[in-house]
Parts: sequence; C-alpha cells; structure tokens
Amino acid sequence: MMSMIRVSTKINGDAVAFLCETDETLLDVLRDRLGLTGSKEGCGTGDCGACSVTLDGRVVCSCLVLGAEAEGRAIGTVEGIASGDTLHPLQAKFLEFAALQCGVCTPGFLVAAKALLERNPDPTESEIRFGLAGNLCRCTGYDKIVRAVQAAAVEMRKG
Amino acid sequence: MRYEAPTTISAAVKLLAGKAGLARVLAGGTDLLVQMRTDRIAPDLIVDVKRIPSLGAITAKAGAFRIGAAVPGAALGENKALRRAWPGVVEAANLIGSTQIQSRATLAGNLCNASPAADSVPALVASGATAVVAGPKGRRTVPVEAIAVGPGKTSLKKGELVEAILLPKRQPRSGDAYLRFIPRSEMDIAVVGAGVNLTLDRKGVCIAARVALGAVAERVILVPEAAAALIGTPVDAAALDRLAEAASAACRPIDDKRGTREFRVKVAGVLARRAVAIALQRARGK
Amino acid sequence: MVQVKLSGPLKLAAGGKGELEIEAANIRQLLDRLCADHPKLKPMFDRGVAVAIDGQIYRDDWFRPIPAGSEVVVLPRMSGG
Amino acid sequence: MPLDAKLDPATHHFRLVGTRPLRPDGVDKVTGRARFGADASAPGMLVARILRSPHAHARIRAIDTTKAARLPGVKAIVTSADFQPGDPAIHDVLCNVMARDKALYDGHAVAAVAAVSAAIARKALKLIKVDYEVLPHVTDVDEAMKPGAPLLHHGMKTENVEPAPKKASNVASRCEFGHGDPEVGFKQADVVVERRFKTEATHQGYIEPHACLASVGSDGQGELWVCTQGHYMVRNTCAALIGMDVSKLRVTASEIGGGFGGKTTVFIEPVALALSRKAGKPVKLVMSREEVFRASGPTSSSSIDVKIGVTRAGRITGALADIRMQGGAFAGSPVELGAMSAFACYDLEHVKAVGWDVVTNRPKQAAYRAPGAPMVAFAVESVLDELAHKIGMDPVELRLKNAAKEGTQSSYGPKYKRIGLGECLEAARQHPHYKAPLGKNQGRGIAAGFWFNFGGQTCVSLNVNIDGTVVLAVGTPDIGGSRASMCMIAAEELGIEYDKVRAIVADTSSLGYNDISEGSRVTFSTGLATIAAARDAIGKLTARAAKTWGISPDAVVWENGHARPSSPNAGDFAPLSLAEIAKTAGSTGGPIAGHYEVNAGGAGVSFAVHMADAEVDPETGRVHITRYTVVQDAGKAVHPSYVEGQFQGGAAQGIGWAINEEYFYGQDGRLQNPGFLDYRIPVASDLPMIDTVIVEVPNPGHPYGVRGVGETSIVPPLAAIANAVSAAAGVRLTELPMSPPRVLAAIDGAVAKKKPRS
Repeated sequence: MMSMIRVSTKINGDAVAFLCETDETLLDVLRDRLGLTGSKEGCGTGDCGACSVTLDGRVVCSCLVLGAEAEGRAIGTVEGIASGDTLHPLQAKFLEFAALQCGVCTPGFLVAAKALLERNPDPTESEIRFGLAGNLCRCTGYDKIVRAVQAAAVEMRKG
Repeated sequence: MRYEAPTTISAAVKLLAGKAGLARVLAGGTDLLVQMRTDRIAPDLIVDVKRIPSLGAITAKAGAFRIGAAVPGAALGENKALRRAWPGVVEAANLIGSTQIQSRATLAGNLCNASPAADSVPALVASGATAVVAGPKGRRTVPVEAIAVGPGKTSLKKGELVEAILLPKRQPRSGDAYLRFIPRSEMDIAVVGAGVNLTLDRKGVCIAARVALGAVAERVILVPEAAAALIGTPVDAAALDRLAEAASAACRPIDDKRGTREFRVKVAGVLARRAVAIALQRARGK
Repeated sequence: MVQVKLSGPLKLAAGGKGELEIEAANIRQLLDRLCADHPKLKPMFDRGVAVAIDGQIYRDDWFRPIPAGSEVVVLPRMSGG
Repeated sequence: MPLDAKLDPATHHFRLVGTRPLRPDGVDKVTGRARFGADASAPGMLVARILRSPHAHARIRAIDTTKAARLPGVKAIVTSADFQPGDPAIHDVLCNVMARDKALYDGHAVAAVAAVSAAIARKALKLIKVDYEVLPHVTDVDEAMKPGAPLLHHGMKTENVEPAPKKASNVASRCEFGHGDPEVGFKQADVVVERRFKTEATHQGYIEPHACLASVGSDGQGELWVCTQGHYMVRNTCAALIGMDVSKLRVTASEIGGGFGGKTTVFIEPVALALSRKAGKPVKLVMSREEVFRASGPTSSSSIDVKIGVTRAGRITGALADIRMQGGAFAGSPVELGAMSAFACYDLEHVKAVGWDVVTNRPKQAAYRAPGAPMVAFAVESVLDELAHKIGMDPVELRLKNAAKEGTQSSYGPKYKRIGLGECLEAARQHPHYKAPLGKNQGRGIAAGFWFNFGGQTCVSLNVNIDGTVVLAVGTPDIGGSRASMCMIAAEELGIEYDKVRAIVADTSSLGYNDISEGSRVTFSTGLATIAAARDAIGKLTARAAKTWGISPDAVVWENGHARPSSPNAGDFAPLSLAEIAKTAGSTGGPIAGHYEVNAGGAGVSFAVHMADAEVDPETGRVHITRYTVVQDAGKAVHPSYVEGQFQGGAAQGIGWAINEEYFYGQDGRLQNPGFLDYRIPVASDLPMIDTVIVEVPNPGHPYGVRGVGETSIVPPLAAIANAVSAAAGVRLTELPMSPPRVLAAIDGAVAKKKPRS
C-alpha cells in the first residue's frame, strides 16, 4: 500500500483537511475523496480544461496538480461560485444566453471565465477567445459562451 | 512514490542525490504529471521545488534578470521590466499551453523537459540565456543550449537541478522575437519554432545576431549560418532570403502527426524571416 | 393494387425489379407479400426496413395503412447520430 | 381535440413555442450539481480497468490471468469467455466489447479487472499475460479493398453483388441508389467534372468520456447508471450480452456530456455488469480520453469518386458517385446513408450513387451526426462548385436551378413532400455575408446539405399533480436541451405556465421503451408524444369538469388552461382551472395522467446552406475561418436558442473535420494521436461568431411542423470550407483534413505527401 499524506487546505473559503496518496491528483481528491464532482475529467492531460479550479487565485487544471501540492493553498471550484442561492453573473448569463448544451464543460468554463474577468474586467472578444482557449466545448461552437461572458463582464462592471 | 517539498536548494539537492531510485523535480508539473498519467514514467521520488523561496522570484540586477526555476509563465507576463527587455522570451513562454498551463509551467521546466519543440527554448537560446545548475558539487552556470542533449534527455547529472535562468542585459538597438507554427490558434505543440535576437549599429547594420530553431531536429538548435546571413547587412530582402535558406538548410526534422519533413523545412525559413522582421522593429525601437 | 419501388440493395434481392405491383392495405401485408414473391428479401427485412408512403418515412410500423394509389418506396432501415 | 391534430403554424398563435425560457436543468449545470456518468459512486464500490490490444491485428493464442487474480485487492477479472454468443444481430457488438479469437484493432479490449482501487486495477492489468500472434494489418479503405490485402474476417463475402463472390474480402457489401442513366445524362452535358476525394476518420469528441456504475446482486437484479443516448438500448443489449432478463436490469441515464451519435451503442457497460456480477459488488468503469479515441466509435474514413455533368444553362444532366467507406473492424459503415444522401439536394433525371462497405483494422465506427452524409456532401458540393466556376454561374444560382422541391423524386427513392431547400438558398443569397467584400488571401465557399431525420418508438407519461403542477416523464436522454422544449410543449398544450411543468428522463423500469436519442428525432418524436399525452390528459380534465358540473363531456371545452362549458346553453358554470380540477382529482375519479405510445413516422427531411470565408497563409498553408453563416430549415423552432445552438455546434464540428481533425495511424497500425493535444478539435480562438438563420417551412408530418435540426448542420461545412479554401488558395483541395502540410503542398503544386500507411 502506498503512503498516504495529510494535506490541510482551504476549499471555497472553508478549511479542509484530507488524506491522499502521493501520486493522486487534486482532481481525484476533489471528486473521489471530497465529493466535489463539479470539476470534470475530460482528458486527464491538461488539454480540455473541464477540471479547471483556482489555486491561490490562478486558474489551473486540477488534473495536473498533485493533491499534496495543495498544502496550505486556497482552492476555488465551481461549487463555490454562487453565493448561497444567488447565482454569479456568469452563471446567470450562461443560462440566459443558452451558453451550454450538454453542460459538462460548463464548470471549467465558469471557473476560467471568472478568473479571466477578475484580471481583465473589460476583455475584447479576442481576449475572451484566447483566454478561454484551454477550455474545450464540443456542443456550442463557443458563440453563445463568448456572448455570455461579454454580457457578464458588462453586468460585473456595473458592480 | 515519495513526495517531498524542501524549502532550501541544499535540501532539494540532497534528496535528488539520495539513493531514491528514479527522482524527478516538480516545478509546474505540466509535463511531469502528464508523463506519470500516461505511464511513460513512474518516479520513486518527487521533489516539489515550489516551497524554495528563491526559486519563485524574478530579480533584476544592472539590467540582467534572474528567473527562479519555479516562476510560472503567467508571472513572467506580469513582469513589465522583463517584458520590455526580453519581449521575445516572454512571448515564447506565454505561448506554452493555455491560461491554466501558464499558471504552472516554468522556463526551467520547459528547458529540462528537453522537448525539441519546447516554445521558450529557442527564444532563450537566441537571447544568450544561461542556466544556473545546483548539484552535490555546488553550482555551475551553463548556456541553456547545453542542457538538452536529445528528446527527453538532459546533460544534468544525478542530484542536479536547474535553479534559475539568467537573461543578460538588453543591448542598445537590439531586439528579440519568437514565432512558432501550430495548426490551431492555441493549445498545440510547435510544428516549427524560430527565435531571434539581433543588434544593430547606429547605421542600422546588424552587428550581432543569434537564430535558434525548434522542432526541426532532435533538440533545439542554434543556427550560426542563419545569423551570419544577417550580420554585416542592413537586414534587407537579400539578407532575409539568405537567412531563410540557411534556416531551412539547418533542419533535420522528422515526419510525424504534427507535420511532414518538407513542411517543417520550408516553414522554418518562413518563420525565421518573420521573426527577424519583428526583432528588427524592436531593435529600431518601433 | 399499390405501386411499390424497391430502393438500393433491396432491388437486387428482388431479382433486379425496381418497381412492383402488390395488393396490400398496410405495411405488414406489403412486406409479407414481397417476401413471399422474393424470398431473398426476407433476411434484409429481418435486419429492418423503412417504408415511405407518399414521401413520409416509417420504421417498422406494420399496421400503417397504405392508401390506394399512394407512392410506396421500401428502403433499407436508416438510423442517425 | 384529436391527439395528433395539426395546428397551422402559419396562422396558429403559439403562447410559448418559439420563445426562449431558461432550461430546467440549467442551475444544476452551472453550479456543479448535475450528475454525469462519472459522478456517481456506491458503498463498497470497486474500480475497473480494461486491458487493450497494443496490436492492430493479432490472433489471441491465450490469456493468462492467474498472476493478476492473485494480486491482493483484485476482486474480479473477465475475458471474452464471460460473454456468451447469442443473438446474431449483436454478434459484432459482442466481439467489439471484448476481443474473442482475434484482436482487430489497436485498443481492442481483451480483458478487464475490478479491484479495490484504480492503482491496484492498473497493476493487475500489467500482470495479465496475453499470447498474441501478430498478423498483417490494413487501415486505409482503398488498400483494404485491394486483392491480397490482409483479411479481417475469412468468412466475409461481399453482399449484393451478382454473381455472388466465392472469395472472401474486406468488402462487406455493395449498395446502389438512383434512377435514370448517368451515362445518358453526361452525353447531354456541356461540361463534365470528375474527381476523387478522400476524408480521414474523425471522432465525435464529446468532452465526457464513457462512464458507468454497475451493480448486480446475487439475486440477479441489476442496476446501471450510465451516460448514453439510449438507456433502453443499453438495457436490451447488455441483458442479451451477459444473459440477464431485460426486466432484471434497470438502467438510469445520467446527464450526458455530449454524444453526437458516439453514445448510441455499448462499449464498457456489459464489461462493468459482468465484473459486478462476478465480484458481487458495485463496479465503476470510466474510459480514459486515450481509450475514448482508441476504442470507442469514430467515423468512417472515405474515398469517393464523383462525376457530374451540367449544361451551360446550369442544368445538371447526370450525376454519379462511387463511395467507399471503412467502418472499422466490423461491417456497418454508414456508406448506405452516404449513397442515399449524396444527391438528395437535387432534382435529377439521371443519378446513381454506389456504396461499398469496407472493414479495416480500426475501431468499429459509431454514428456521428448525420452519419455518412458530410463526406459525400464534401465531394458532391466541391464538384458543383467547380462546375459553377467553369460555366461562370453563381454557385447559389446553380443550386437553385437544380434544387429539389415538393414532388421531386429523391435520388434515394421517395418523392418529397413540402421541403425548404429553395427557401434556404434564397435566404443565403439575401444574407449580407454573401455580398460582403473579401480580404487578401481570403475565399468564400457555399454548400448545401441534406439529412433524413427520423422518428421511431417513443413513450411519454404526463402526471398532473394535486397543486396543478405537471411532471412529464420522457425516455429520451436530453443531449441538447430537449427537456426545455418538452416543458414548453406540454405547457403550451395544457395552457399553463412553463415553470409549472418539470420534465425528467425516466429510468428503463419506470417508463415504456424509447428508441435512442439519435437521428434528430427527440424534439420531433418526443415532442409529438408530449403533445398527444397532454391532449390525453386534457380529455380527462374536461371529463372531470363535466362530472363536477353534471353535464356531458362533449359540452366541455379546454381553453387557456381552463375547462369551460362549450356554450351558454351547455350550462352556466365558472371555468375550472387545471389546478382546481387537480385539487379534487382524488374525489372525482382518482389521479389524472396523460400517456402516449407511438412509433412516430413522418419526420420531415431537412436542408441547410452554409457559407464560409477562409483565409489561407500562402507561405504555411494555415487556414483560418474568418466568417461563417448557417441557414437551415427547422420546420418550426420550439426553442430558438437551442436550435441556433445545434446549427452552431454542427458548423463548429464541421470546421474541425474540414481543417484539422483526423485519425492518424502509424506504419504499425497504431493510433498516433489519441488525445486532445494532437486530435485537434477547434478551440475558442479558432472560430468566429457563427451567424444563424432559422428558416421555417413546416413539416406536414408534425402537429407544429417541427423538423429535426440536430444533424443537418454538420453536412455542408466540409464542402463549404473546401470551396472557400480552394478559392483562397487558387487550387482545388480534395483531401480532408485541409491541414497546413496538405494545403501548402497543394499550393506548391506538389502532390500532398501520403502519411505513413499500412
């Protein structure tokens, strides 16, 4: 049996400690040990972005982070985007603009788009497209996703 | 598998030098974790170097830069001074993967992964960058082109790791640039990459140049013949033609899923020419 | 009597006859009579067929009536993605 | 109102249909609550992994699992011996799920392990010894057809050729469609163009890998949670493959992370069930992305010859296509559909399309959005584009002159009823995109496309609750927002608010059989059944009102969600709302529900016209799509946002297919690019906004005029983009994908260098 190690971290603002194998990814920990299945595994190699989470404020592919690396770090997942029963403007606009069809890439897009708008509140269409190029969607052709992010940006700038 | 996150270089070196079987350095992990996941490598020990403070810092002294081995691409892009001095290097580093990858991937990792297609390496080679290597016998500084010896193979000895990348002071009337060719607009591995750094005299004649190519040989190659085509010229059309020819002539690529041999040879010349045009603008201060 | 067109491989199985006259009030009768006259059609029908009545395509809908004088085409079964 | 009575979409005023309400499953999907295939777990759950063949073609002499079985933590191992041949109709599925005497492609499953952890399962796979006798392989369709090519199945004799061949080959069957005599047609032509085209295999590329959670008890009762387009198909197929009573297997469809046809069959599901039965514990089995590429169901690759003749006046006089498709290691490429759809857009006197179904050492193909049609449309619409240039006619004009219309005899047999190709072509010609100026190195291409659309077996149940809300149970997994459309339709019929209806996808034990969510059938068939079930419920609601008032049911009508006396002399009663009738249901005769079961026919065919602008870098051959417009006939758009979504999604997949996506096999017959890094689907920065125009020419076979919309949108893009790239590059591109090396080679006048092939 492999050696389990103990990791203390903050997930969506709450202190969380967990035990994991040394070679276990943060994605495996979130999904299989903590029951946070909102983050999806689409490829396991950092090519699709469905597992996007924030690590100390930067968006990463949680399939390319070891659970052990999370020690002392702050993690943000799709489960933490809404506050209570109030949707984040991005979530609301994704629904309003029909920016999802199957919805499996949506959590990754929301996490990545939120990080994008926090760094760049007024992105051009091109900045949105390149900023979200690490998130694959096979259903929508991206059109409605880009429009939803643009609309959310306007909403968020209004504050 | 053992996971360690030392807080000093000496501790990291001790771990890597220990009899731990296969040991690997973990910086951004964007290559290492993929190799583990796809069963290409099964390390016995992983040394996470991100807890070593000096490895996470970019420091500037007298115009030269020291970039810690754990600094992610995103942080390079956020450093205005570095971007102003070495736009080609920063752009090359920022081309690696997605925003998500940029939050993790490092210059040192890109260098030590020793992929012939590594985006930041041709730019680093062209810039004349050096790597600070820490090991059981102390520190040594080597040109970055001396690190990779073949696909996935480096000249690092057991117990050694790259601690930092050093970029020289930006010379007056000089500029650098990196361009790569990929089929998509993002998310691909370079099919061809071209890095250029050149310096002009007051009359606009090229007095120094370095041209490096990626993905056209078993490792990133420095192409002196291509540089020679520029040196002593005003970098005019004729010089650019000779540069493109020299660049293509230096290629010894493979045929694979990413491109044919013919394609790589031709596009190497095209990219070298286009990269020089950008570097030239920068050298002219435009 | 209904005029029946056999499409694609079905035509060959019916001895190359592309157009036939059959007495049939619904799809079931149509397929049964075709099989009786052309046994080679049986395995193909077992694999599934579609029947177009006046341009509307039906998949194994035996008791769908065939109005007199309607245009009937028997096609290989089709499915999509 | 009769259950299937038609409304005239031209005159009828819809209250909800045609509006854009929020989807009912939306909040779950933006908050991470939605549960997809891999999101389920069970107490005591084991994790399974599959051992796959590293060879493209090999005889399996022996499999030794003893070492693996002894590894602590391993609870069950299965091989082909655990799956018994039975129904010949699914024998190929049986052989594909687990290789029997031969491994037929790189990635073919040969054994599977269930263990207490993924790490142990992986370790166990390494301990299984398979004794392979490696055989020569073939992966290219033209190579596979040559005499002397390595044979996959020694019993395979080409069907539907006279005289029947005596020798075995890799050609499973031939088919032919059309009428008239193309050779006669070519004699009447002023210009004839003949060309050969090739397209490489692509993958549906759904972001969610196949995943399931199986649990079979010692009493033989089974449960399966799975992401699929058809959980009834999964139930019936799995029950047959592992010898279970259909009634004992209850399958629940999870939320599905994309399918596009790729989830219309089984791969891992029977394996998980067999492992669970053996281990007596729940078993979770999830494919890795590499497994999805190597061992699920990509499309066919194709090789196509097309010859078309036209007069200077732009009349097509003759059309001929010879289409060869490899569908992987088993018969069943969609070449028949390709041949049927090849010339379906046009009104032709002399037309013939011949198809050849070929097997190769590749994974068994599965449906992919309008299976077979996009490749053939690429060839046909490319030749038409060339002909238009040759006779100096506008390409839309050429198509309009020959467009199929109501009464046209289609090239695959039937005469068309009311169709909308002409309207789509006119709308495209009127669109500002068509006249917009082009920049340097840019070209514009247009193409038309056709798809059949299907109906099929459908069953829905609509329950009226005591508070006046309604639950609609459907049996077609929601792959693109169909629950929203179904809620709209039910609310429209019942005259209540959209948010008073909740649609759920019922499990296989709670609702009657439903065909797969495929063939663009859901909004058509399930919508049709929902309309009928709602009207069935309305009949019961009005009967209850009649009872309450003590008048005859015929004297009660249903208007705006209320029962009212049909006329003053029927009696003077205040209208009763659905909620009021529901409240007293217990006392007026018990629960009120509407049901409908149907094998839906009459799905209307649909047509689309796409316009693409492409910019080509003449020095690198790189193609960038700068503008794209989709025009398609939806019959009647129930929820326009999701109709547009289907248009845009199909176009985006077509753009990937045209430019960068391909299955790349090495000399060793192994797939070289089984991942999203080198299997290059479009990313956000590759695409422009995708304009859409929804044309509505009602389908006479549906009460609202609905036509399927899901598949047609992937038919024209390959050709539209090839025409745009050919215009921009100044040379005709005839091979897909139009990747930079191919385009650059074409520009440089060289023949595109063949990739390494077996």
